[in-house]
Amino acid sequence: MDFNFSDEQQQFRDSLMRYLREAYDFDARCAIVRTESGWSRAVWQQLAELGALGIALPDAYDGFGGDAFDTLLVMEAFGHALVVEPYLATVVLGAGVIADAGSDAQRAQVLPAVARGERLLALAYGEPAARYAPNHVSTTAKKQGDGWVLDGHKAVVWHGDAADQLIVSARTAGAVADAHGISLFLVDARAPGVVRHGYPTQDGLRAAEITLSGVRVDAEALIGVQDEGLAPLEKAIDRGIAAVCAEAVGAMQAAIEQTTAYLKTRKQFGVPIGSFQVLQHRAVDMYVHAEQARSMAYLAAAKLDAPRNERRRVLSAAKVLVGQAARYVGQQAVQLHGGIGVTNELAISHYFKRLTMLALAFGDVDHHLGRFGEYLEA
Amino acid sequence: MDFNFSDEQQQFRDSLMRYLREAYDFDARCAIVRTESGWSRAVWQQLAELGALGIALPDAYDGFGGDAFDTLLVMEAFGHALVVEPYLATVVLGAGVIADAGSDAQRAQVLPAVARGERLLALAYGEPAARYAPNHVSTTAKKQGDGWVLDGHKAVVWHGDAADQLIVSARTAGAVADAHGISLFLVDARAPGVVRHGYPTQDGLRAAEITLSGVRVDAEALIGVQDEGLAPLEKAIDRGIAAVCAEAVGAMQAAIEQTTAYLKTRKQFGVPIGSFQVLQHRAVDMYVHAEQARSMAYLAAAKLDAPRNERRRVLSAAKVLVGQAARYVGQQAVQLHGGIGVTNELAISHYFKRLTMLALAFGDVDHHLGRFGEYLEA
Amino acid sequence: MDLNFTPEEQSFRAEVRAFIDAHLPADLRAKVLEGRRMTKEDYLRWHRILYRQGWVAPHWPKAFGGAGWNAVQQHIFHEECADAGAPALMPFGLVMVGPVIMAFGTPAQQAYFLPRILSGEHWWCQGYSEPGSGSDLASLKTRAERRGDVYIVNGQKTWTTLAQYADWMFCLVRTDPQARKQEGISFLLIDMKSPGISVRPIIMLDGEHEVNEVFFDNVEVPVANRIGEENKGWTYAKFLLAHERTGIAEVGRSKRWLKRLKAIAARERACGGGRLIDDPRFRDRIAQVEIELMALEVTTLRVIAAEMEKKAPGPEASLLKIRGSEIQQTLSELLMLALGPYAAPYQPAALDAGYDGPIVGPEYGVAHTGLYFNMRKTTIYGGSNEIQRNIIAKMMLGF
Amino acid sequence: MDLNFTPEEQSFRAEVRAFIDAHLPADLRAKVLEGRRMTKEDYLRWHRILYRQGWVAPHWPKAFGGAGWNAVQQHIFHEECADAGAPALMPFGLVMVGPVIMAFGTPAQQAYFLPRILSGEHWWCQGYSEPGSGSDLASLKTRAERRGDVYIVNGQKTWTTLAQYADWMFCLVRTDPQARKQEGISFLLIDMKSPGISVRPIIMLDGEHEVNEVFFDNVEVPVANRIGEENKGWTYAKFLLAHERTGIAEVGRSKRWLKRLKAIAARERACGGGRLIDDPRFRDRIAQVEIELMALEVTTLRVIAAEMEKKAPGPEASLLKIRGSEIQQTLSELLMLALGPYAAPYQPAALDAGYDGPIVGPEYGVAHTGLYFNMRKTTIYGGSNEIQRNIIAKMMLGF
Repeated sequence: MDFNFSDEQQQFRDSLMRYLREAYDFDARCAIVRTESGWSRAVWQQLAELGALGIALPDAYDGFGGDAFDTLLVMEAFGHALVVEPYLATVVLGAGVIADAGSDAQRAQVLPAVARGERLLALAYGEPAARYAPNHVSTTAKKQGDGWVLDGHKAVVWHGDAADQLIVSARTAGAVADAHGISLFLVDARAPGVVRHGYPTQDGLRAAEITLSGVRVDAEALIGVQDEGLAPLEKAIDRGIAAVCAEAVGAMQAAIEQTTAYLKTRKQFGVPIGSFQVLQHRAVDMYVHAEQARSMAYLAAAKLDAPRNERRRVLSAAKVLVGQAARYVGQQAVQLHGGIGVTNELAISHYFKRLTMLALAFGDVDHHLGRFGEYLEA
Repeated sequence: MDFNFSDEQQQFRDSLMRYLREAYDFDARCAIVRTESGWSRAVWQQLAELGALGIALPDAYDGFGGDAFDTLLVMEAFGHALVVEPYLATVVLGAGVIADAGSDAQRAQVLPAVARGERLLALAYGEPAARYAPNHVSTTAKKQGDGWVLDGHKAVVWHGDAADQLIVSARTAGAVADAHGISLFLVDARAPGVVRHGYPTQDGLRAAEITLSGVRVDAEALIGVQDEGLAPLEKAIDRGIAAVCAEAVGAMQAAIEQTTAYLKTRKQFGVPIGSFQVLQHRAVDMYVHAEQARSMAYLAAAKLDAPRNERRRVLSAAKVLVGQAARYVGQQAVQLHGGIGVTNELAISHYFKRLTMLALAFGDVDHHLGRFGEYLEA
Repeated sequence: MDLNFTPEEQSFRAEVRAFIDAHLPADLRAKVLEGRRMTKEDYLRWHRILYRQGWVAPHWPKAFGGAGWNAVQQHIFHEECADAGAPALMPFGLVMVGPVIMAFGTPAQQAYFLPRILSGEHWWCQGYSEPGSGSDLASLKTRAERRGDVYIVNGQKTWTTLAQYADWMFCLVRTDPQARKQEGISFLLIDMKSPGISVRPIIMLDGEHEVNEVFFDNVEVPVANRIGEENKGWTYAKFLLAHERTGIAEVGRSKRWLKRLKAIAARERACGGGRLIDDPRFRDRIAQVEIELMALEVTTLRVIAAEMEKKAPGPEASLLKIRGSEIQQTLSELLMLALGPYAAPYQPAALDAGYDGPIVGPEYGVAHTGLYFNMRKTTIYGGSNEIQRNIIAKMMLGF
Repeated sequence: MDLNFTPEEQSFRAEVRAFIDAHLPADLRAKVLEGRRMTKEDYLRWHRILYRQGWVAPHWPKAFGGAGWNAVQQHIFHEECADAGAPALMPFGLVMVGPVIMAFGTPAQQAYFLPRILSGEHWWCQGYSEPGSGSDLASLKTRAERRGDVYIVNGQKTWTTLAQYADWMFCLVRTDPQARKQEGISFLLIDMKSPGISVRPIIMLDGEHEVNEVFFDNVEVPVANRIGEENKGWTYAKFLLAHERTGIAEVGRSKRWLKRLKAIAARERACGGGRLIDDPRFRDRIAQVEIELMALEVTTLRVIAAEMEKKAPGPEASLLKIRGSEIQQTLSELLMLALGPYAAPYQPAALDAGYDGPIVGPEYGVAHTGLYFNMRKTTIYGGSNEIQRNIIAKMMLGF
């Protein structure tokens, strides 16, 4: 048992957090969100140079061969600084699927480019009627000659508007919610028939609705085994869950720091409002939530390579607990700030909004409480 | 709309509460609980003389013809004083069924005796495997000649050991959980074949397991319509729910009074602990819960004669909200008393225990949340 | 004890409902029900319709042009308006400063201001909060120095709701800086077109412009626009705060939101297929908030019944504020959660009436997440829920 | 970063498990698992078994006869004991006064007391709380006046757990009434058989005799039984409190209760038929508490890992106390709720081993409601959860 990060990991985290402190304060972040694209290619290049994009990618493809705890470090730092760049979409989800299930050719084509910051990916798995179920796939891929033709509507694809390539789940067999018969395809985001409607999300990030109309891809576009795409897709989603748990832990820590600082500064009735016991204990409950969430983020990272059932059980447990913590910490951070907390002017409301969206990402608390319950007697 | 009790009602309440203050303080109550029977026949006679036993029974049978709000007044006063006598079992449930569904002969035989304090009843409807479902009836009543023969096990029958007569639900047709085929019988508690194992309950009241082995009753023992006993039984249970809601409101008020008094008296760190804001706000939340519970107790009383679905919807809503309030107020009353709160020495732990049992009576919060949910789209 | 409305009250309800059915414009109704952005004119259209009917001020005495209704009638009226999706009536003139002018204003002030509040000619805003004051209202610093027939006002107000629309502000200012906190405060009526006033928008966390900062730079206010006596403003301010909390529980609006939530949950699909409303967890969440709302409605009626008997609204209003705000927050959260992944898109343009661009996700959902964010204010403003608990601790429990 | 136990730690666990399997008496195990009443002899039997194995003091250095295990090993040992249903080891000697005697006792005190703690010959109790002190421990009033070689002790202690069994008490007394609160306190070891000591039972809300009042009427205590210096007792008391909180989260026992809860919920029938564990509401409640317990287990391991690196256990222990006690309360409440109407019967006689009278309801349920009642103490004793929050506010958040 070892709860320490290695010296290398600590150095990496320190340099990443130093960079974010210097280049990515709240004003800088707001300016980036206000741009047309909603994120910064300059920041992205800096992250590539810091090694953040390749840290958890395989050595063989210009990565650093890190593990889930390296991803955790990055996401926690990003949560702390409210980073809006497409790391989750490109590196964790997109490159994760390719590294995990892609052919050697796909890996060679995609991963080094991702590590260098020259390739953006998005995982297009959601659909309008799917809610949080990745097996609900009505997008179709029909065999045509050597290749495939894709048709369908992919919903709320994170950073889908910025992506160079999309990983699309499509049905190659079976009925709409069947586990079997789902395949994954690597699709050029600018291919004929791909229409992307990008939009901002409530927390200042980006997403897109993507329609595919007779989109042709060749045989090499298939990722992994035909009809067996659900397994790598579920694994990617669990990696995504671990990542957003870590991000939420970073965001909660920042929110708690800012809230306690505010409580010590802000005066009413002639005293700092932090002298009121009720507000102190509220801050303590935020802290308790955040510490428990940190424990679950660690456990989630540790169990990403466990057998499927154990992995899903723990990842859902993490999402439930972190989701509840994110909700409590976000809501109370706003409440303890009072009026200024419900404006866009301080960072705190932006932490609240991000924490709200993180609690919903990949399924809300109820969804994962149910998924966890499937393994209750295991 | 009128939220006032009539002058008559207020006088009745005043005299009842005066009696309880004088004759039924905590020490007196403890002494009664320690007796062999666990309740006091002398108190029962006093309650008869005060009119409390007959207040809500029909005029024609020596009652005072009161309504659900008269029962509410009695139960609230009993809750406030932690009364252990068999009022719910005898008057609300037992006499309620007879008044509601009994024949004229049954009414004439039972109700005046109840009003005079000379007859005790118990409603034997629960069964070991029934949990909170009154339709789960495996006790059988088989026709024999003009009469019936009853066999079965009735579980946790409140004050079943003290009762002179039992109202027993038994299956006369259908399968074990069918709604149809349940009949109610008025059974002499000392009839051959009736075996009662009485015991104290966790809150200082009494209950009994009752087995019926070849118990013969005549045709006149049937209450209401054969096979259609579930409707009056459900109505009796809903009356019981309204009654325990009112009792819980009284108990919560007493618990809050005693807790706030304690907070103002008890000193630590040189100041009354009631000066700590966290404890003040806890007391406020107890108060808020209790006020909302009072509103639901009123609504429950008001809807007892509404059509079945509306009645069940409101009664379940009341049970949910009052149950949650009883849990919170009970737990926090103990917590705010600190060490002395977890002993048997002060009254407060007895309020906690009674509130705990009231929250479970006739079905816990989950049970009634589910029952309420059946009418969600009505 | 009788929880039913009397036949008279029921026929009053029928009359109100019939009027609203006949006169509430369909486009306004749709905007309100869907939670779209309201313009100043939207509010004023409905205000004027009620004004013409004589119903715009349900709680004002007839002598001042109000409807003169009792507390139960007012409750029925507000409940029917909320249920039908009528735009809210702005409280600043009708509920806040109007009663102060009636109680403490000069005949000239009453004759000038009250009819214009009723007609909607004057849109009012509230100048109470300041950057440093928050829940500690009496610590306000905006100065008014007497110079002959005018006061010279300097300072800053904040959280001024819809000041961008306002013609007049009622404003607490410090006229005696030497006096103790609550003393030395005066209550002024200030023309928002006065030179020296500037208004800066504050953008709320949902991206909307709802509140403002208002700056006073040597603004001249005629002494004739002072309410009552100099340095006695705190008395009038407290009078207003006691009235402000009527209807704070927002039971009517919450019932409408609950209805909407159920309708949407019956349309949304749960993950395993089937309707979201049949998902046991979501169903329980709806059931729980519905039960809490039922209790709050009865509690509200109990407080109204007490008012009817001339018991002044007391600290019970704090209870209504606490539970009312929490229930609104829960409902708005469930409306967001019902959308699943489609809670994420931010589509401010789609909130405008007449928007005909693309909409991401179900059209009924465009306002929900913003509503959830926005509703966080309800436990903060009008005296935070922590302050309300302090009030109950002191007034009801004797701490 | 590696959350797995090392191969060495895993084989240590296997060794512990094998020993417990082989040596824990079946009747003791059954009593613990079913929550029946434990006698003094029950506790001592298990104590002596571990003593013979050399494991009764996992955290004591080998030099004093302990096992000398590190924090991870101790955790594994306690987890295995809890999981197997071994009786708790009484903390008063082993965890509380033992380390104080090791750190501050004289060689003579060490030589006399430590072996008798290990062997179980001395049962200890804690004389800290007094009727007036509660969370404000330092306000204690029990007096000890020096008279030659002895102190004369007068006063009263309360909440003295299992004092009815105790041979010795470690006790805080005031030796200098003039000094400031925390000063003037001394730490005495008192023979419970001394003349002038009387013990009065306090019956807990579950009807059980667990704590006591202890009265001192001119009790003579040799000065040789004082720990350390006169008037420095507060230092030793604080040292003890810092150690007392090890294992406070009770993760092992809670895991055992969770397992039991699931087994019972799989046997109980839900209202609509089917198993209670398949009722979505009850299932969610189990799932929720299991998730919280998973998190608490990792948090505990994080604190233990920090301890391993000689970082002293800090205010994180308050976090473990808060969440640990809340989880215990939730589990005991679910155990009660699982019984349905059979939560009501009160059957104290059935808690004794060997009881063969009638039992109402399922036999596995006789202890549950009492357990729920009893567990209310966990958020009160050892520094109430409100005090723990004060500690975190001050130490972790800098208020």
